[in-house]
Amino acid sequence: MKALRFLRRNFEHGVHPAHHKQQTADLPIQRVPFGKHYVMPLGQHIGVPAKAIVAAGERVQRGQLIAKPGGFVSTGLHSPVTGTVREVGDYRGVDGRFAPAIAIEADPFATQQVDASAAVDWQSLTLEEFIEAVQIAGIVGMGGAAFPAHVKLSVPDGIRIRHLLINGAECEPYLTTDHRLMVERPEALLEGAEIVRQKLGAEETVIGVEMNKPDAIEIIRNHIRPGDPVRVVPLKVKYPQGAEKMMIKSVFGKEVPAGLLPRDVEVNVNNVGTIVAIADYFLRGMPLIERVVTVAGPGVSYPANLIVPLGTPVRDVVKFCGGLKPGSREIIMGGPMMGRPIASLDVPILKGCSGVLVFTEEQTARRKEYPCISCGRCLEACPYFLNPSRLARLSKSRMFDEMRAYHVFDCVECGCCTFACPSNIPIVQLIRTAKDDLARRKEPDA
Amino acid sequence: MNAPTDSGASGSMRLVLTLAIAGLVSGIAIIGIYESTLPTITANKARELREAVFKVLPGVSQMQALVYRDGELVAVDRPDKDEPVVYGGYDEHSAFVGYAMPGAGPGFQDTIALLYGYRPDEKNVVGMEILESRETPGLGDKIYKDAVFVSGFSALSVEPEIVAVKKGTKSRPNEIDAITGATISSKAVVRIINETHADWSAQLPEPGSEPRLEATETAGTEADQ
Amino acid sequence: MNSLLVAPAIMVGIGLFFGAILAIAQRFLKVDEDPRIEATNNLLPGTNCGACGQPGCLPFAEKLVAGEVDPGQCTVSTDEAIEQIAEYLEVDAGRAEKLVARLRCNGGHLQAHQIAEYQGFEGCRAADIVSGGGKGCAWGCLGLADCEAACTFDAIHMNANGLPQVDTEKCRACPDCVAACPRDLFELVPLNQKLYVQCNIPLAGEAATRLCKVACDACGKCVADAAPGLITMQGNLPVINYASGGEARPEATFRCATRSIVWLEREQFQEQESRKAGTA
Amino acid sequence: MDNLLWIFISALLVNNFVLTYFLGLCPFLGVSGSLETSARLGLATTFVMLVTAVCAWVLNTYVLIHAPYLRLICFIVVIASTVQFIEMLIKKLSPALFRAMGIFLPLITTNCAILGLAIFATNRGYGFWEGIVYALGAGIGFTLALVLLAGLREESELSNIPKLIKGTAMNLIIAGVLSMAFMGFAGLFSSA
Amino acid sequence: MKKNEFHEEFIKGIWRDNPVFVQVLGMCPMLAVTNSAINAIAMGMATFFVLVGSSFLVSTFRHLIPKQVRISCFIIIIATFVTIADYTLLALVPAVHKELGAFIPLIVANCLILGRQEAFASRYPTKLAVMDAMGMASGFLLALLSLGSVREILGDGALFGMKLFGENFEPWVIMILPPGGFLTLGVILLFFNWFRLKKDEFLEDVAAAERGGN
Amino acid sequence: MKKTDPDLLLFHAPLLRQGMTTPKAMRDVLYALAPATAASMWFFGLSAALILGACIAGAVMAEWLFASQEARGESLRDASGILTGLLLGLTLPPGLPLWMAFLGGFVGIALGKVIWGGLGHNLFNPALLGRAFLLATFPIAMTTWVPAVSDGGFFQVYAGNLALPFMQAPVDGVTAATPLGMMKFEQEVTPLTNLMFGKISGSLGETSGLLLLLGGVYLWLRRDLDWRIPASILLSVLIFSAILSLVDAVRFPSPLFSVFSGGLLLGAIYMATDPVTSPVTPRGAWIFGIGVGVLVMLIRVFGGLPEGVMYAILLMNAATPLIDRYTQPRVFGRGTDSK
Repeated sequence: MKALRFLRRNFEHGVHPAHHKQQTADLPIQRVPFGKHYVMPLGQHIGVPAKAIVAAGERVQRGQLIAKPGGFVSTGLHSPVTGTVREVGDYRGVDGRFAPAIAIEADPFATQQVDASAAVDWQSLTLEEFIEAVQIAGIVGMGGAAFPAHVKLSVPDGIRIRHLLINGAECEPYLTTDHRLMVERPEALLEGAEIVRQKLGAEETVIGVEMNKPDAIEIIRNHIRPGDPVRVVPLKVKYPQGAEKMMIKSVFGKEVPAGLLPRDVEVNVNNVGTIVAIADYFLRGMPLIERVVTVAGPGVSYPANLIVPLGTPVRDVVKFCGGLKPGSREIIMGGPMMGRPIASLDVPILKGCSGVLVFTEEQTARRKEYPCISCGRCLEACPYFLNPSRLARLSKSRMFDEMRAYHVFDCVECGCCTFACPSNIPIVQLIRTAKDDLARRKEPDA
Repeated sequence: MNAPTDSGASGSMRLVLTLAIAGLVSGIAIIGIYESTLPTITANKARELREAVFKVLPGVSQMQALVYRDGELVAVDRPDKDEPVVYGGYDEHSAFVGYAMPGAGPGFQDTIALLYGYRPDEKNVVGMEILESRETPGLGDKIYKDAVFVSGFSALSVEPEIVAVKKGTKSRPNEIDAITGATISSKAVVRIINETHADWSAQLPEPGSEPRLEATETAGTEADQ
Repeated sequence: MNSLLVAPAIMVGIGLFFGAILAIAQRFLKVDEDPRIEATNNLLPGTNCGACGQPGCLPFAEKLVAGEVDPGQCTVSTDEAIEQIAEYLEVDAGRAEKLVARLRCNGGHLQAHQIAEYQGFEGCRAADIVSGGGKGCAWGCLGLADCEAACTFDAIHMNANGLPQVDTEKCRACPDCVAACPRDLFELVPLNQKLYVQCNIPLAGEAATRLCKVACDACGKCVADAAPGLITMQGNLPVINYASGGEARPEATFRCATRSIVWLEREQFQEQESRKAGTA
Repeated sequence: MDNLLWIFISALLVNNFVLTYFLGLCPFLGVSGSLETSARLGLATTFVMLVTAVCAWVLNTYVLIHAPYLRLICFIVVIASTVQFIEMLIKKLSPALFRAMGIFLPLITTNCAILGLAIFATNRGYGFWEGIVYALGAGIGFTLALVLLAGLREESELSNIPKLIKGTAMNLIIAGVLSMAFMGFAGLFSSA
Repeated sequence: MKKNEFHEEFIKGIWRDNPVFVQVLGMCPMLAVTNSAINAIAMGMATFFVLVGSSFLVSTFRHLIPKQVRISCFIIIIATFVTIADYTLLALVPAVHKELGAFIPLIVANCLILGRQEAFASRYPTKLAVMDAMGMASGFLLALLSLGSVREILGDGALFGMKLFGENFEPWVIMILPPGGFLTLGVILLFFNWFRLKKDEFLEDVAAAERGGN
Repeated sequence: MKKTDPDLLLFHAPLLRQGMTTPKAMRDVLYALAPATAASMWFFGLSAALILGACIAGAVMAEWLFASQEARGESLRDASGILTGLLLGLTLPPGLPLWMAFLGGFVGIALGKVIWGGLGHNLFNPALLGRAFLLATFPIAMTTWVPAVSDGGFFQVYAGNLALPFMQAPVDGVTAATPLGMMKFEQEVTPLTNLMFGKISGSLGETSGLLLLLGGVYLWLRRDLDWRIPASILLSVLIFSAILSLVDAVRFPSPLFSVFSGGLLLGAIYMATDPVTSPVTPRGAWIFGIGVGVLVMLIRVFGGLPEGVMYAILLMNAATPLIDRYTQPRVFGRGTDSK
């Protein structure tokens, strides 16, 4: 029975959106030319914002540390360009709110080279030093959540990690960043994986890739040296295959208990991009100052996979891709299922931003919302087996407290329910609304 | 509100006394109304019963209550509580005509109580009256509103037992046409009569040896007042 | 059998028997509890009808004492009895000042512009999580009426400018709207405190006024015009400290270019309200 | 045996106390707002009904044959006192049980379903066991109706029922529909 | 002034605080016996008698009854009156009594009656208490009658037993069945709500107009 | 702000949707019912069309009358009112006066839908509510069955149909008992082929079992239907009646007879599966279906009525909130303790 499940390489429920990846899947990664203005928000990751260590007017080098971690769950920040700090002040971020950020004016005459000699000999580092290095390097989960990588790598005593799972599922439609990284930089991926595996003391590295990327599977397999404890596991194409716990279920057949982490089932999961970033830091001395972004969607003139320095305004990225087509209405940071719409083109690209997707009126035409007829399609879709229909109804009636009993906090907002809903009810939004309210009202007690 | 503080023996006594006095007064009041209405109520009840008996036993003008005691059917003045009773019907010459037998049982909605007339000499049911029922208005209530159905009980053999058949298919003397759409209610009436009859059949004396009418107990005299 | 004697005898017997049992039971089975519950219970009708939604009068009294329900929820009692209960229970809770909910924002549709169009569930908190709902000012009122829905006293209605109009008569200063507002714009303020800051933007100068016409640009004129110490600037916003001893007077608002500090007579958004009444 | 079954089913479904006799409507409409309260109230009512059936039988057999005219007053006084006594007893002996059930007892005392049970059982001349079964059926039937209504009401809280209808009017209409659905049980087991 | 007060106590029970439509009390008899107008009136009259009688007694002896046993005393008083009503009806109109069946004794458990004793009769002088009781009972009677009439007209095509629409009328049987009771009362309450809403709106409009005028 | 930027839209992710929408699902049910509707006209002629029309008119009228101004067009467009009317019509006897059919549609929508706040909020199936109302209100007319049109052709209209509003239907010459009625009261079994192909008397839509099944298969293929509900209803009826016929094959009907007679197929496939009024959880659907099946057999075999599908579904509708509440799915990563 267990063996059978292993063969299925699957998790239960989920949905099958059209993947729309053909636009960019075969386009090699390009580098965006440097622009003029860069805005580096201090809180680009989950956790405490970083602390700026530069002041207005100061000259900074590309790759120079400009903000120190503000605590344990916090990372360092490096200047994406060589230039001058214009201001440390409030700027609008992806969430529409203003937050402290370091605005840098790039020096148009600088070479924008990173000093490769800054590479670190990772083998000589103790585990603590290694983790601290990852923290200073500013490396966060690049799949979208932007959870500081070093926190994930710090395994408490008594817990043993046996499997390093590298997430190359990239189940979100449109996005092809991980895909391209796997195709173009398989060595870096395998090098990074080896660093992390050795530091964690894991037995093997498993790379999970959805079966719609046969080229990536092929190339990585070709690069694995015989005898290396690395294997590639092709996964069924299904959303959200790339969600950590879903992938663990698919690959190892284990269910991570609610409220616990992958490490509790002896697994450490990292995104392809994160692993590459670790390799880049330790082998090439480059901290996290740029990332691969897929610019795609029906509203983009020339879709592309781009290396973009962090802090680049969306405006510049879009401009490089030929500007917006007429009728473009909505710009999403991240994937179409879980990404965040942005309110302004001045919002910068952040560490967790894997895609800039532009949708036109056609996709965003106001969808008529019908009453919930409890058809149960959302229940069949929810990979966490929640009851989204009830959660949405409770949220609409503002009965947020009652939603706890329906495990509202187990929801990962993957969007399957909303995708499946024939009545066009914004279920995820309603659930997030409730979570927001509950989280805020909890504060006075704490 | 200061009750908790002075809840001594005297306080309790007062409570008990108040209740006792209230009970006393109320008891007197109730007994008063009871005594003053009792004759009328008794008379009403007797009249109702008499009318029902006379209705289900055509040709009867006198009646008496009969109970089964010590192996025989005897006339009684007032049957004990919970004692099964039938009413003997007699014509104006005090000759026995038949029994009026009360029966009850579950109907479609609730208990149906009825009275039917039975002539042992003919082994026939000669009349039926529903005393109490909560059958569906318009349907089940036809068991007493539908004249055809009710008149079906005016000559109905109980040998071997009464059978309700689909309307219009009555072919034997022990068959009765059920009411269309109220089959359950019609069948319930038939079943009640059958069951009552089965209960009593062993206890009824041979035809011709029924208890005589005890002159002092004619129900007729009371109602004439 | 002489029924004339039986009836009273039975009645007296029953009365005595149960009276005695209950009296004894009360003595020996008494359980200590809050005496106020007993007293409140005595003020209630004792019909145990359950119309209040509680399983009976005593549980209702317990909830009353615990402050979980209003006396008025008893539909059987007379008004006087309800008042009596309220008086009895609220002896120590006499609140002298009437508080009302005030909104720390004056930027309705006309003053604060949208930078993007929001589409989705009509609610402030729901909109707020979608990149701030598209309103340029990330601190101001979203105008999607979460507070109106949250108000149990029907005291809040959205006005034509998309701002919540608090009916000071109906407002009971419960914190429902304070909790409902995702931007924490509501606060409970004494009705007779008339000097009020209607802005929540922590930006200064043009950065603030670019977002909203009536934003406080932190110019500081109100601080200068008010009694010394009454108003201080904290985080680019004026903060009024009534405890400072300085008298609050309308003069402090006179030089405010953006009308972000105001002198309230009664309702907060007076001009809209009077216009509405005029057209009705 | 058949008779007992029919008495039980009849009181439980066919002639449900609330839905066809309209007994116990006050708590039915008042307390059915929350499911948990309803279930507890229902159980407590069933318990009191059982006690009442016993009381009624004792009264009928030993006291009221001497004075039938005191039936009503005896029933109500005895039931009220007995329940009050039990309430005190529970409160003293098991505060937990009291919280779960006991607080409903006073409400039940003046509930017409209880008195109705005693009166109906007497009118139909039920014996001891018949009375017990009848009480059980009536109590469970009451609980069933109460719990169903509570479930429906809790669910309808999430609906946008027009303001005009919300409240008692809505509850009555729901009860009417329930009552209509219960008509399907008419005649159940009566022909068995 | 005094007269007005009596008047007021009487009127409020009929309309403003109508026990059925506004306070939603006494539902059991309300629904159980209103399948015809005659039954409704009989029940209403019985309730009237019990309510007024017990209010009179309770109010008269209100100072003599100790607090702790007041409920028991009320119940005894009410039960006595109910028994009286029961036997009187049985003697005078046995047919109606048969229809009402067990619901006459159940008047005892009508929360309206006990409620009025507790809320009013035990606190106010006799005259006021009687006025209040009469008002409440009249309101109750009115409600019973309106419900009974609607149900009889639709359910039987008749009023007070007189056929209204000729022989061919198809009766709405549900109306005299239990569900009809619930549904009819629900719909009547709906109309009541609607009426009150309209009234409030009207008053608000008037108020707004006055404000606008000033 | 620079005017060159497009006016960006903020719409919460996910942006992608699958194609199905609620009105489409409603229309699917209408399509699925088309064969059975056509069959009803084949068997009962113009009367069938008139009754269905009257029901739909009543339903739509109620929708229109009570809907708020802005919702008016919407509630008509989503086809749910028409569906309710059609379903109700299919459960009515062919000889029913038209005014009653109209009233049924009206009451079904008014009491079954409007007062709950419209589509998606009702807790009882409106069509069945309308029918229950009619059955309780006009018990005679609702249980008077006429045989299918014989030779009169399509345009023959039953005399009962044309009764004046509020007036009784004239007594029709020929009446016929339904297969269930014959089974219950006369112990007469109707051949299975007649049940499947419709040579029986009964309500408009229940006569042809095969066509109903056909529609069900269509809905299942379109994924508009929770297969668990009809499956569990039919299974439990099959098992229940199999046990009974083992006990006494004469008194109790055979399993296939139970499934194909009366409104069971119509109810199981089209009414019980009404998503609004049935449990949303998979386990709940099973419990719901089994409950309906058991209640149907209980009422049919032990109750006073020949048919119990309507009551069974309504009763389980009433229990749906409870079922839903206690059958919440097990949440990922949680044991079976989840509520």
